[in-house]
Amino acid sequence: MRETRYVKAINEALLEEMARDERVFIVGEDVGFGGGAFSATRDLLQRFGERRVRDTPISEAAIVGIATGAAMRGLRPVAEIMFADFLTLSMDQIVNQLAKVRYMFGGTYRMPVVIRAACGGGLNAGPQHSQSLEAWFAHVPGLEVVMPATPHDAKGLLKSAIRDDNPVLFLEHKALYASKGDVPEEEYLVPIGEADVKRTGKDVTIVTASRMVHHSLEAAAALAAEGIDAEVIDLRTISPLDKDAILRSVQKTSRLVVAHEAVKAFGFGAEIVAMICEELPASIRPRVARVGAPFAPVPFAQEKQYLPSAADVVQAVKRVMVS
Amino acid sequence: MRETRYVKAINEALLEEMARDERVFIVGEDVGFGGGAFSATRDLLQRFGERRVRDTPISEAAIVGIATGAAMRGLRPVAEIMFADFLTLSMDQIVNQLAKVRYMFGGTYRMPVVIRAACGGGLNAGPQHSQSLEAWFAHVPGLEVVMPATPHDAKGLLKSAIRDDNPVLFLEHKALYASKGDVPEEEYLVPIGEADVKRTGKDVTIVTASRMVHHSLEAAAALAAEGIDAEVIDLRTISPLDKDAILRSVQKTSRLVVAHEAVKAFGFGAEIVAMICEELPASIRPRVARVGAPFAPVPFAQEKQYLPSAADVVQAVKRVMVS
Amino acid sequence: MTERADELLAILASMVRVRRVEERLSELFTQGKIPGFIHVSIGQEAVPAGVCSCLERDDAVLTTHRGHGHAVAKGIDLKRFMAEIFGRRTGFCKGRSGSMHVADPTAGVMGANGIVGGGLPIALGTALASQYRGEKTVTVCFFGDGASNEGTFHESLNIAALWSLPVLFCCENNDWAQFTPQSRYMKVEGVARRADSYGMPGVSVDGSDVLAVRRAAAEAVARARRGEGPTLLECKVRRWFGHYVGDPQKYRPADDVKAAKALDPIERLVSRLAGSNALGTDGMQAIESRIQAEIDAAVAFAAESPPADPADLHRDVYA
Amino acid sequence: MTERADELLAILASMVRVRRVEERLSELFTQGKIPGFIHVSIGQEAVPAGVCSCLERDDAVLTTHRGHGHAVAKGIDLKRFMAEIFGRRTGFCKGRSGSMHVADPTAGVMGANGIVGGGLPIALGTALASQYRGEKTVTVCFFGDGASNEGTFHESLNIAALWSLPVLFCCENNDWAQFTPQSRYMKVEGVARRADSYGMPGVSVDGSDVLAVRRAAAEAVARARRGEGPTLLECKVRRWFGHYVGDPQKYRPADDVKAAKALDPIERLVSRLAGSNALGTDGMQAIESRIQAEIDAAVAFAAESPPADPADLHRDVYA
Ligand SMILES: Cc1ncc(C[n+]2csc(CCOP(=O)(O)OP(=O)(O)O)c2C)c(N)n1
Ligand SMILES: Cc1ncc(C[n+]2csc(CCOP(=O)(O)OP(=O)(O)O)c2C)c(N)n1
Ligand SMILES: [Mg+2]
Ligand SMILES: [Mg+2]
Repeated sequence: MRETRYVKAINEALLEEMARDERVFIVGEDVGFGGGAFSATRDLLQRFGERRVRDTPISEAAIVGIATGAAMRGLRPVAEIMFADFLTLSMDQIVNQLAKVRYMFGGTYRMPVVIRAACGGGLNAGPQHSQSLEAWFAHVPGLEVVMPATPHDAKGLLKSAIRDDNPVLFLEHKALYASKGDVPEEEYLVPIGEADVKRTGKDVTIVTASRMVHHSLEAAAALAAEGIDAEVIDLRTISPLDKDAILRSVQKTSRLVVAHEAVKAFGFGAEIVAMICEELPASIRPRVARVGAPFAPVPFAQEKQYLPSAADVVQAVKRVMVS
Repeated sequence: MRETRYVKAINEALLEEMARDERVFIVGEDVGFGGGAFSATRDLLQRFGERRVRDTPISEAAIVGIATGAAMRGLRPVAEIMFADFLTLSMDQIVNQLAKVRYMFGGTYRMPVVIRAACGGGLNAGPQHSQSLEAWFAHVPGLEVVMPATPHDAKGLLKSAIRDDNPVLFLEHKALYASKGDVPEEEYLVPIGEADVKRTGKDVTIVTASRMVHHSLEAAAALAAEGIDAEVIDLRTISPLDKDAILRSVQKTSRLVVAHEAVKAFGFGAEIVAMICEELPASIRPRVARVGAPFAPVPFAQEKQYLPSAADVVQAVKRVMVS
Repeated sequence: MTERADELLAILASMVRVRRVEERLSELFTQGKIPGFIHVSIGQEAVPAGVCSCLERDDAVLTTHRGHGHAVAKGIDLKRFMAEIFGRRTGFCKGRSGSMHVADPTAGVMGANGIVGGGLPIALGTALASQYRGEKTVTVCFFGDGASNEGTFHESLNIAALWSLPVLFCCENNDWAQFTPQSRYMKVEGVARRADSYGMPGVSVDGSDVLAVRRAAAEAVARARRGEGPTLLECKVRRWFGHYVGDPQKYRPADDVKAAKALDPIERLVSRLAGSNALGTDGMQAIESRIQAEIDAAVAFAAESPPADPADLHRDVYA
Repeated sequence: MTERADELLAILASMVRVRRVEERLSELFTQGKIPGFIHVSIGQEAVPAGVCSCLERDDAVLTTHRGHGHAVAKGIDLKRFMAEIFGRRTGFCKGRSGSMHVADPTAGVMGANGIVGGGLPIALGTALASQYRGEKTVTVCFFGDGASNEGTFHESLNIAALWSLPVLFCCENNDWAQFTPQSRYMKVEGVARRADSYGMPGVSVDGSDVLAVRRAAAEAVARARRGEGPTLLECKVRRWFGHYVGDPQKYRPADDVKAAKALDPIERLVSRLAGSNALGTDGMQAIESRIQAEIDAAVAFAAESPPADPADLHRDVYA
C-alpha cells in the first residue's frame, strides 16, 4: 500500500491497461501534448506515442463517434470529455449511437468504450463546469455509469471499465483529483456493479457515491458521537445498481438516507428510494430521506452553501431517526 | 365543444398565439414550406409569412440557440425539434445555455422559449425515433416540462407555454397526434404545473402522463369491473410537479401506482415515489408500484410487447391492492 | 480507368438490384406488409453501385435512413436484409431495428443510421481502426446534402483531414431534405466546396452517371488506401419519389419530379452499353430475371420467417 | 477610413483599459482574492478595442471564457464587472457566475460563455431579433480558433449566411487551444477561409494592428447594418500568457512566448501616434492615470462589497 492521489491512480490505471492491451488507446482534448486538463493522462503520449494518445480538436461529438467506430472495428478506446458538463455536446453520439449499437445492430458488436469525464463542484468553476448529470445516463439502457470516491476504487474500477465489453461512463469528481488514499502496489481490479460498505452500522443506511461518500463518512462519525450508528454504502456504480447491497442493509437498519451531489429532484436518489419501496417485503416500511443539491444551477460564489454537506447528511439522518 | 385532433389542437394554439402576439415566431426543420413533419405547423407559413415561420437547415443545436438569443432580445420563439430523440443534439444549448441564462446572468433576462418535440413510441419508428426522455429535463433547474395527453390539454397548455416567461419543453406524443377529443370553440388556457384528476376513485392512485393516461383510464375501467376504484391523475406537467395533487390523492387511497412510457429505471416515477415517501406523514406508508418500459432501447417489431400497457397498469394496481 | 465488360455488367446488375429491391419494398410497404416507415433511393442507384464497385468486402460502409441501396450494393445478404425490414427474428437485427438500422458487419455494412449526420463521427472511428492496425481497408460514409449542415459534418471532416484517415465522405446531393428544397437550407451551391475548409479534396460528379461516380470513387479510395487521407465526393442526384414511401409530396412542384425521373442512371448505362456488345442479346433480360429470382427468394424468406421474438427485446442490451 | 485624433485616443485608451484590468485581475487572482479560475487575453487587446470602436451601445456582443476584454471594451460598468469576478452580491450576476459569465445587457454585453462555441448559435438569435424588428443593431460573436472546430461554428455560420443575419463572427486566432497548438487541431492555415463554405465573406487581419482590426470590423458592421449579412473576421493574435492565470505553460516553447510578447498592439499604436501629436505631451500619462483610477475604484468597490448572498442561490431560476 502507498498513499496515492486520485488523479495519479487514474493515470496508473490508464498506463497499466495500455501496456497490457495494444488495442487500448486514448482520445480527447489536450490529453496528449497537454497531458490532460487535470493531468490524468500525463506522460502517456511520451510513453505510448501519437498513435495511441490522440489529441483532438474541440469536437465532443466527434470524440465519442471516434470511440464508437473504433470499438465497432475491435479497438478499446478510452475517450476523455474534459468536463461532464460537455457531455451535453456528445449526447446523440452517446445515447443514440454508442449505447444502442449492440442492441440495434443485432448483438454482433461488442462495445468496449470508456468515456471519462470530470464531474461535480467544489472548485468554484461556476454553472457550466460543475454539474453532476449521472442520473441522465443511468436512465439509458446500454450504458454503465461508474463514480469512484477513492483513489483505490478509481484505479480498480477504471481498469475494470477498460476491460469491460460495454460502454462505461466513468465520472471522476474534480474535487477529488488531489485527494489521497491507499493504493496497492500490486495489480488489482474493482468489479463494476458492486457497492462497497465503507462503514458498517446498525441504525441507519446512508447510500451515496463519489465525493458525497466522504461527507457521509464525516456525518457518520459525528452521528456516532451522538450514539447513532450509521452504515455508509458507497455505490461506486450507479448503473447497474447493486440492489442487493442496498436491500440487505436497509432490511437491517430499516432507515434509509440517500445522499448525492446532483440536484435532488429526479436524481439517482429517487430511483433508490423507489426501488426499495417496491422490493422490500410489505412488512418493512423504512423511513427515508434524500440529500441532494437545491433546484438551481451550481452557483459560483455561493457554491459552498449550495453543495450538499456532511451537516445535511446528519440532518437527514436525524429526520429518519425520529419515531 | 367540437371533436378535434391532438395535432390540430396544437396547430390552433400556434395560430392563435401568433395572431395574438407579434413577438411569437416558429423556427425548426420543415416547419414552414413542409408544414411540419407531423403537420403541426400546417398553413402557418401561408398565414404569417417567412419572417415568422422559419425553416432551418438540419441543425438542432442552432435551432435552440436561435430561440435562446431571440428571447434574450425580447422575442417569444417556438422552436420545433422534430423528434424528442434529436434533443440529444441540442443538449448543450438547452441545458447549459437556455435553462441557465436567467440565473447565470443575474436574473435580468426573461426566457419565453417553447421547444416542441414529438416523443414516445407506437409507430414502430425504432430505437432512435421513439424515446421518452422527459426525466432528463425535469432534472434540469430552469426548465419546465409539459406532456399533454388530450387535444384539450395540448391546446391549453401550449398557449400557456407560449405566454410563459420561462423555457418550456413541450413534449407531444407522436402516437396521439391523430387522436380526437373535445376542444372548446372559445379561447381557454390550461395552467402549467397543475395536474388533472382524469378519473376520481378511492382505492388506489394512478399517477401518469401523456399517452399512458389513456392506458391508465382503460386499466381503471377494467379494475372497476372487478370492484377496484382507481383515481387517475394526469400530471400534464412533469416539472414543476403538482405535489399537492399527488399527496392529496395518496392520502385518500394510501396506494400509489406511477405509470410512464419511459424506461422505468430512473424515470419520473422514481421521483414521485421518493417524494411521497418523504412528504407524507410517517403514519401513512402507502404501497407503491411503478410501471415503465423495460431496461432496453425501444425495439422496432417488438414495440407492442415493449411499451407499457393497460394490462401492466392493472397488474401493478393488483400488486399494491394485496394487503 | 476503363471497365471490362464483366465489370460493366456487374455495375449494371448492382443498379438494377437496388432499383428492384426498393420498388418491391415500396410495393410491400404500400400493402402494409412492412411496419414503421421506409425511405427509398430510387433514381440514386448510380451512387451505391458506382462507389461499392470500388470496395472490398472488408471495407466499411456507414449509411443513412435512405440506406437500402448502399447495403445491397455492398453485398448484404438479401434474405436477412428483407427479414429485418419485415421485422422478423431472422433479420440482421432480430427485428429490433428495421429499415433505418440494417447492419451486417461481415459484409462491411457497419450500420444504417436514423440520425441525420449521425454516422459521420462513427466513420472516423472505423477508419482510425484501419489506420491504427496498418490495414488497407477504407471506410465510406454516405450522407445527404441536408446532413452537410449538421455540426457533425464539420467536426468529422476536420478530424479526418487532420489525421489523414482512410475515409470517403460520399454526399448524395438530391436537392431535398425531407420536405424542404435546398435553397432553404444552404446558401452555397453544392457540398463539395466545403472540403476546402478542412484542407481536403472535394469533388463533384454527375451522380446519375455511374461510371463518373465509379471513377471519382476509385481515385478517392485509392488515395485513402495509400494513406493519403480522406476525400469529399459529392454526387448530384435526384430523388424520384417522396421523402418516405407514401409521402404525397404536396410541397413539391410536379416538374421537379418530372425532371428527376428524366435522369435514369440505369437507362444511361444501358444505352451506353448498347453500342458495345457487352450486354449481348438478352443481357438485360438475364440480369432482370436473375435479380427477380433473388428478390422473390428474399421476400419469401422474410414472409415465411417467424415474427420477431419478444424475448429478443431484452437481449443484447449489454454484452 | 481615417480616424480623428479623439477616436485614436479612445481606441488607445480602450486597449490600455483592457490590458490594465487584466493585469490587475491576474495580480488579484494570484493573491487569492478571486475564486475559481480566470482566463486573460493580454496581448490580444487590439481585437476588443478595434471591434468595439465600431459598435453602438445597443449592439449585442457575445463572448467567451476569455471575455474580459470584450466586456470592458463594449463599455461594461467596471465596478459591477469586478464585483462579479470577486463573487460579490453587487456583481452583475449576483456572484452566481464569475469571470466566465459576466453579462450586462444594458451595455449590450449579452453574456460570456464557458462552453467553447456555445455563443455562436445564440448570436443567430440576437441578430435575428434585430432583423425581425427591422432594427439596425448588429451582433458581434467573439470566439477562438479552437472554437472554430466545434459543430456549432458550422451550423451557425451556415444559417447566418442563409438568412443574411446582421452578425460579425470575430475569431481571435491565437494559435492555441488550452494546452494544444493549432497544428494539432486544424490542418488548414487560418479560419477565414472557412467562410466560403457558407457563401460568406471571410477576412483575415493582423490582430495586433488595432486600426486594421477596426477598419475590417467597420466594413463588416456596415454590411450587416445595410442588411447585407454576416462576415467572418479572423484576427491573428498571440496569447502572451497561459491558458488560465497560473498556467505554468510547461507545454509551450519559451520562444513562442517571446515571439508573442514581441507583438504589442498598444506599443504599435503608440509609436504610430508618436509621429502625429495626437497623444500630446503627457497623453499616455493622462490615459494611464485615468484608467488606474477607474480600476482602483472598481477593485475597491468589489473588495468592499458584501459577499454573495446565499439566498440568491435560490433566486432567478425561473421568472
Ligand atoms: C438529427 C436528425 N434531424 C432530423 C431528422 C429528420 N429527418 C430524417 S431524414 C431528413 C432529411 C435528410 O436530408 P438529407 O440529408 O439530404 O438526406 P435525404 O433524405 O435527402 O437522402 C430529416 C430532416 C433526423 N432523422 N435526424
Ligand atoms: C465545449 C467545451 N469544450 C472544451 C472546453 C475546455 N476549454 C476551455 S477553453 C478551451 C480552449 C479554447 O480555445 P480557443 O477557442 O482557441 O480560445 P482561446 O482559449 O485560445 O482564447 C478549452 C478546450 C470548454 N470550455 N467547452
Ligand atoms: Mg437530400
Ligand atoms: Mg485559441
